[in-house]
Amino acid sequence: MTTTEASPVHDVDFKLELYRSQVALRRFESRAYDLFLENYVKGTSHLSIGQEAIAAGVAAAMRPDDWTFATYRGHAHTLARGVAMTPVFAELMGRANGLMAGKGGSMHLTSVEHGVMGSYAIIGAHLPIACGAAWSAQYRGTDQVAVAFFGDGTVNIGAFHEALNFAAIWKLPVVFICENNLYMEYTRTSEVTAVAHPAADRAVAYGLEPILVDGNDADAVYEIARTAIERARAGGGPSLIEAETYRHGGHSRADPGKYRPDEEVALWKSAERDPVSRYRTRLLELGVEEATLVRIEADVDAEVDAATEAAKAGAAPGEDLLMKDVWANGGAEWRN
Amino acid sequence: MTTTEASPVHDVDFKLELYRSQVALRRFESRAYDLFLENYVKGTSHLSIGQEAIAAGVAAAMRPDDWTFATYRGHAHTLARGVAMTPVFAELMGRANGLMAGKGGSMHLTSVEHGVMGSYAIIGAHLPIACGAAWSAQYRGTDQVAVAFFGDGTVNIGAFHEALNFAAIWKLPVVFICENNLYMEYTRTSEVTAVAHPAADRAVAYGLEPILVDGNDADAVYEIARTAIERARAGGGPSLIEAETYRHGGHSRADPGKYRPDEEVALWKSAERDPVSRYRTRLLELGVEEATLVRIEADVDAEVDAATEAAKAGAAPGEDLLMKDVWANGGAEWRN
Amino acid sequence: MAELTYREAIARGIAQEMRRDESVLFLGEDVGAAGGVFKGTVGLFEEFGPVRVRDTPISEQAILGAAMGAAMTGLRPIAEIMFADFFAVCWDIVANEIAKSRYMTNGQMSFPLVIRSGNGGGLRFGAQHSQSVENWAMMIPGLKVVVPSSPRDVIGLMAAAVRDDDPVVFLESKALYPTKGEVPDGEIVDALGTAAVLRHGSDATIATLGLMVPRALAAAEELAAGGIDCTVIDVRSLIPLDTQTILRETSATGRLFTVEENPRVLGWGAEVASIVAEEAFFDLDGPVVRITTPHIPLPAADALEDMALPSVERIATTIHKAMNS
Amino acid sequence: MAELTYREAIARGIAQEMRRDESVLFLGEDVGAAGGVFKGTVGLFEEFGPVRVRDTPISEQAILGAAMGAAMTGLRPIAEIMFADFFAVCWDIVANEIAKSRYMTNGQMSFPLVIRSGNGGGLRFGAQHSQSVENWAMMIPGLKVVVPSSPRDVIGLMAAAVRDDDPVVFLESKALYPTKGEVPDGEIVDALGTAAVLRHGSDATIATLGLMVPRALAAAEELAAGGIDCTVIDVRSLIPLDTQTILRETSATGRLFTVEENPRVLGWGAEVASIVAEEAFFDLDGPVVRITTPHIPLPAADALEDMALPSVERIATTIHKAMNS
Ligand SMILES: Cc1ncc(C[n+]2csc(CCOP(=O)(O)OP(=O)(O)O)c2C)c(N)n1
Ligand SMILES: Cc1ncc(C[n+]2csc(CCOP(=O)(O)OP(=O)(O)O)c2C)c(N)n1
Ligand SMILES: [Mg+2]
Ligand SMILES: [Mg+2]
Repeated sequence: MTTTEASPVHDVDFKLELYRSQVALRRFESRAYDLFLENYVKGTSHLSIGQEAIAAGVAAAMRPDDWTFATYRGHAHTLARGVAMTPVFAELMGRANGLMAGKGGSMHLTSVEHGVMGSYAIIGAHLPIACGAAWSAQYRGTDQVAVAFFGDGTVNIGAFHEALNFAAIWKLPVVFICENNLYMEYTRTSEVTAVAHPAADRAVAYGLEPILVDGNDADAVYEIARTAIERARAGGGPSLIEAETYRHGGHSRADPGKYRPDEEVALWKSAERDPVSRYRTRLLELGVEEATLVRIEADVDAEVDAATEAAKAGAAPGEDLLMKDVWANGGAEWRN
Repeated sequence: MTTTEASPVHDVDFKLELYRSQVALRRFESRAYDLFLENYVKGTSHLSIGQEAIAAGVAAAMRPDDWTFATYRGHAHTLARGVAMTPVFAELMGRANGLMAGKGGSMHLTSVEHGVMGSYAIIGAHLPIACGAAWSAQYRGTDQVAVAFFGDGTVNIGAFHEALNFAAIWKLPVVFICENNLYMEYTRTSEVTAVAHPAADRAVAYGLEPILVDGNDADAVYEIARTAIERARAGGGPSLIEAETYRHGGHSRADPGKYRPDEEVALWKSAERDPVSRYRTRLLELGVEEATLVRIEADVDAEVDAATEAAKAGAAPGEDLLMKDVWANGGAEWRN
Repeated sequence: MAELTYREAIARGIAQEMRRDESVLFLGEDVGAAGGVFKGTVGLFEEFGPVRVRDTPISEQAILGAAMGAAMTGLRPIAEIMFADFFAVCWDIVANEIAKSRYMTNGQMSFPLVIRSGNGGGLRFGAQHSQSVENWAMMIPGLKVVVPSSPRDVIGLMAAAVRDDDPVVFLESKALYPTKGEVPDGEIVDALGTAAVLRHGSDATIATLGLMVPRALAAAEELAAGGIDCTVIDVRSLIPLDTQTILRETSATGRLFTVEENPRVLGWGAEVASIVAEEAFFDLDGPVVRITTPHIPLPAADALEDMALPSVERIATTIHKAMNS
Repeated sequence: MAELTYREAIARGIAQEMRRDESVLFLGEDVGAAGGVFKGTVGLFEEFGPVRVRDTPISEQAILGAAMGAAMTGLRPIAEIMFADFFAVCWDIVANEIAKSRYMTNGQMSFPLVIRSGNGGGLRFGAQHSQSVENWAMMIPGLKVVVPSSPRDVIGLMAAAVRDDDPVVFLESKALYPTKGEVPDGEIVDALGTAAVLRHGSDATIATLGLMVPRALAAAEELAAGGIDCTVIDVRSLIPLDTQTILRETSATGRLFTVEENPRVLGWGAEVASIVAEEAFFDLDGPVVRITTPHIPLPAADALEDMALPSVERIATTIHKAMNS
């Protein structure tokens, strides 16, 4: 990573915001886990605990009108763009006050207002879709950039390949960010992938530069993302970034993650590797008072608590929603 | 290309066979074109004129029990494995004496008896299927190798990517041969592909060695194929070969190929580039008598003529065939 | 009034919309300078240039992903999938993404896009290039589906599809490309979800679509000569489906026959038959009979393909028999 | 006799066949040491080892391509597509390649393979992980399609599917995984194409499938209490379809109701209704009525999903109303 002098990343206030963002993502996800254990969360959910630096760092590098394309593991990417916690909790709980009134569920978080252009639950599908948004920005000359997040296991599906070539030949303003957390669901990605770095080692196949970044360092992520996004905005075409990270927990709600060696989990959870602890230590080393950090953490906790209660207070979605919005006219009629 | 001393390619009789094979493919395709103009060939057809060295050279390197997976442009690959001309002509004409009794048509030539495990008309689909055959050989320990041919435009479809990674991680005995004839249907592949060598430049993305070969030199093709096939047979895993070539005519029956610069077409049709002329010259330079070559050519012509007549003599397929062989019990019943 | 081919009508229909609205873009394989593999889009590249008419790689998922992403951000793309059989390589984008995302996002997004494709048999292309996939698309909640049978309808339904704020699968019967028809001058705009009654009869009703429309009409003439007078409905739009017209015309004659190019099982006529069997039960004088391609992959040989697709003769004979039993 | 869950029955069914025949292999994502994402295949890796039970990358086209290539060269693979919704990313291999290649090659090749997949709703997974796609598969000529509703049928139909020389799409109702049932000891082998009459009644016939079977049975009990005595048919196999049983039982009661989990338009019941409307026309005392999920993408929230899928109450009420009108 080459940090330019002018980068806002050197600014302590900026860093405090980045810390706040990571803490918020962490505590949101921890609460989501509790709520699942208490049976408030129906269906499935895929947490990003351990991967917060990526969602936070990239979001910090985006313009409000840029677009995020996320996956089923998309709570963090959605929140990092400024979406409030209450509707996201409520969506996980299937309430009418949910982000999509309960119709999408945890795997499909979307807030067009915040540039969160959907979370997609079929592996790889959103990569070509992100190309389409980027094409639209290019055609309309709006300077907007599309950012698509995906996992290491996703590089082996056909849609990844089609999207990367497509973005490259049309020089689309899209940034592809592979969060390499080493695992698919219950299988180590290296066991089923022909190259060591699933994304970086494939960049050349699309005429792109290989980019690897420490995905547990929010500053590093921010810098890499800023460079790639600005290049895209300036007409320099797509980038493919591989951010190395780890999920502390299992793949989804029911998974204890037992297929991973204990030492590996312990290593990645350690204060030296965990993105939130690391960032906290960095701030202290930079001379930030601990009290400042504690205040941020307390603020976030209060926000999480309030959002939890507000979400719980939501009603179950009513019958009126069921047949609504299949079509642009608001209805679901397929015949007269 | 490194030609080993021991290679049969140094043998004149071997070379004469390779010449015969290329002449046969050329003259078969020319006749197919005439038959289309005379309205004998229904539907579509995709000729390989100009690309004969690849089908012939690879087939010469295969064991009779190895498997070919071809595309809609598969007449040459089918014939090169030893399938007789008559049933292929007849299939193009939709006759009952066709290779599949008219049920498949020119795009689906198949002769299991000759190891021709199908021709596939959906771009890229046969690449994962070839992996499956290779997996079967690996599991059963039969030493068989699957060879899949495809075009330069095909490298941009998802199935290509999935198949290459899959073959690499399972070290499957499969050889992928990209016939780079520079064009998709009516579009130059370089206009829509992020790398200069569509296949060779992507080999690294699957941990494979980039292999480029002059696809208009049957000896070179043979040698490369022999090496790759023997490696696969010995358990060394897959190879991806890019053979550079050109189709003299249009993409399919109706296409005059006008999107290509005249000089380019002329260059590739020239005696120096055309694989059949080049090979003929090489044989003469090696001291083969012209009369020998003329005899081969005459033999082939006679074969083509006889096959044309035999195919034309075939009847239209009858109603009995229509409802036959949807299922393994020979029938088409889907209800009682 | 001018006489146009079905093929020519496609370019005219698209051009009509591209002239009107800058947000309409067109993309697909070989659609640019080449004017399309079926020559259905000749002239568009020349008129609208390489930015609005764009050649793609052979990457159907990317083509439709691009269309979807463009539509959700305010454009109105028209994407070509060369042969309708190729929907199978991008079905996820069609059926799981485009069709569902409006509903899943509680209406936050719209997908005003058109996917046009050459559909069906008759050209001896074999089982992977001849399928009638109108039933594939019809079955997915969130997709609209139209199948024009005449040059005029190509233009009118294309305009309706482009202007509609929902995704429309626009299936062109390949075998109709060379057929001709009268087309009025000036702008033509149709409404989705409207069937057309092409012939009025008193004895039986035929509901049909696409390539089968001219065949059903010819069969109706034959039947009329033999004393059976048929109403012929061109369904035109499978979703939305104009069930009112079908129910009304079926009740009027007391009999319904569907003539479908798709293979039998779960062809679109099955849905129509199930609606009629429920809602017009007491008006039916005899069974609803479906005339379809048998439930087989389509064979390539001309002789076999001709046996497989419903022919004028098979339509007439089947109806004749059913009406006399 | 032992009591097994539907989930446990899957591993037992596969193991029964893998023990018997070395040519049976099993592949899919996370199916090895992990025992499958739904824990449906626990123990297979331990018993049969990593050569016969094989983890794959997230490459559904490669998974099914591998199965197809293996089948055409003499093996009998079982491939897992984790959620049936993912058929959309490999539909070409299913619908264009596996289904058609035997016919296109004039019978030169056979494809003795099974594709098993978790199908349907009830788990609040939302629109991309909850679809009932039995109609997608049923519609394609060349595919057989089965949907077991009980642990016993899981084993028997799995054996039939593995031993069949044609490709079989084997759809497991995800919401049934934890349900229990009695299973006889020893080998169980069923026949494809046979429906099961689970309840005999005199007033109306219900044809249903998969997750809807227990609901239809419960509704039948409710209806019986109210004086409407229903026959309940578990269709089990969509292709081949046991129309004889459906026609016979429909004619016996004079009424047919289908209970389908798939969204309405072109759900499997449409085909059944169209067959019955033609062939049992004169035996019907009233309209054929289809009870289905509405034609919408499936919502995620528990409250909404419960409204969408046919419930015991909706089944009973609909039938009650129809029988009294
Ligand atoms: C096409 C498709 N295949 C399989 C799945 C099931 N699935 C969901 S997440 C997942 C693992 C993805 O791994 P990775 O890309 O590394 O992302 P991560 O979950 O680690 O963030 C799989 C296989 C899916 N959703 N879509
Ligand atoms: C999935 C799919 N998309 C598009 C097509 C139409 N198509 C047939 S051949 C072809 C061009 C293929 O080009 P290339 O791979 O270079 O092979 P070539 O024809 O030059 O041998 C296209 C686009 C197809 N058959 N399948
Ligand atoms: Mg991962
Ligand atoms: Mg080519």
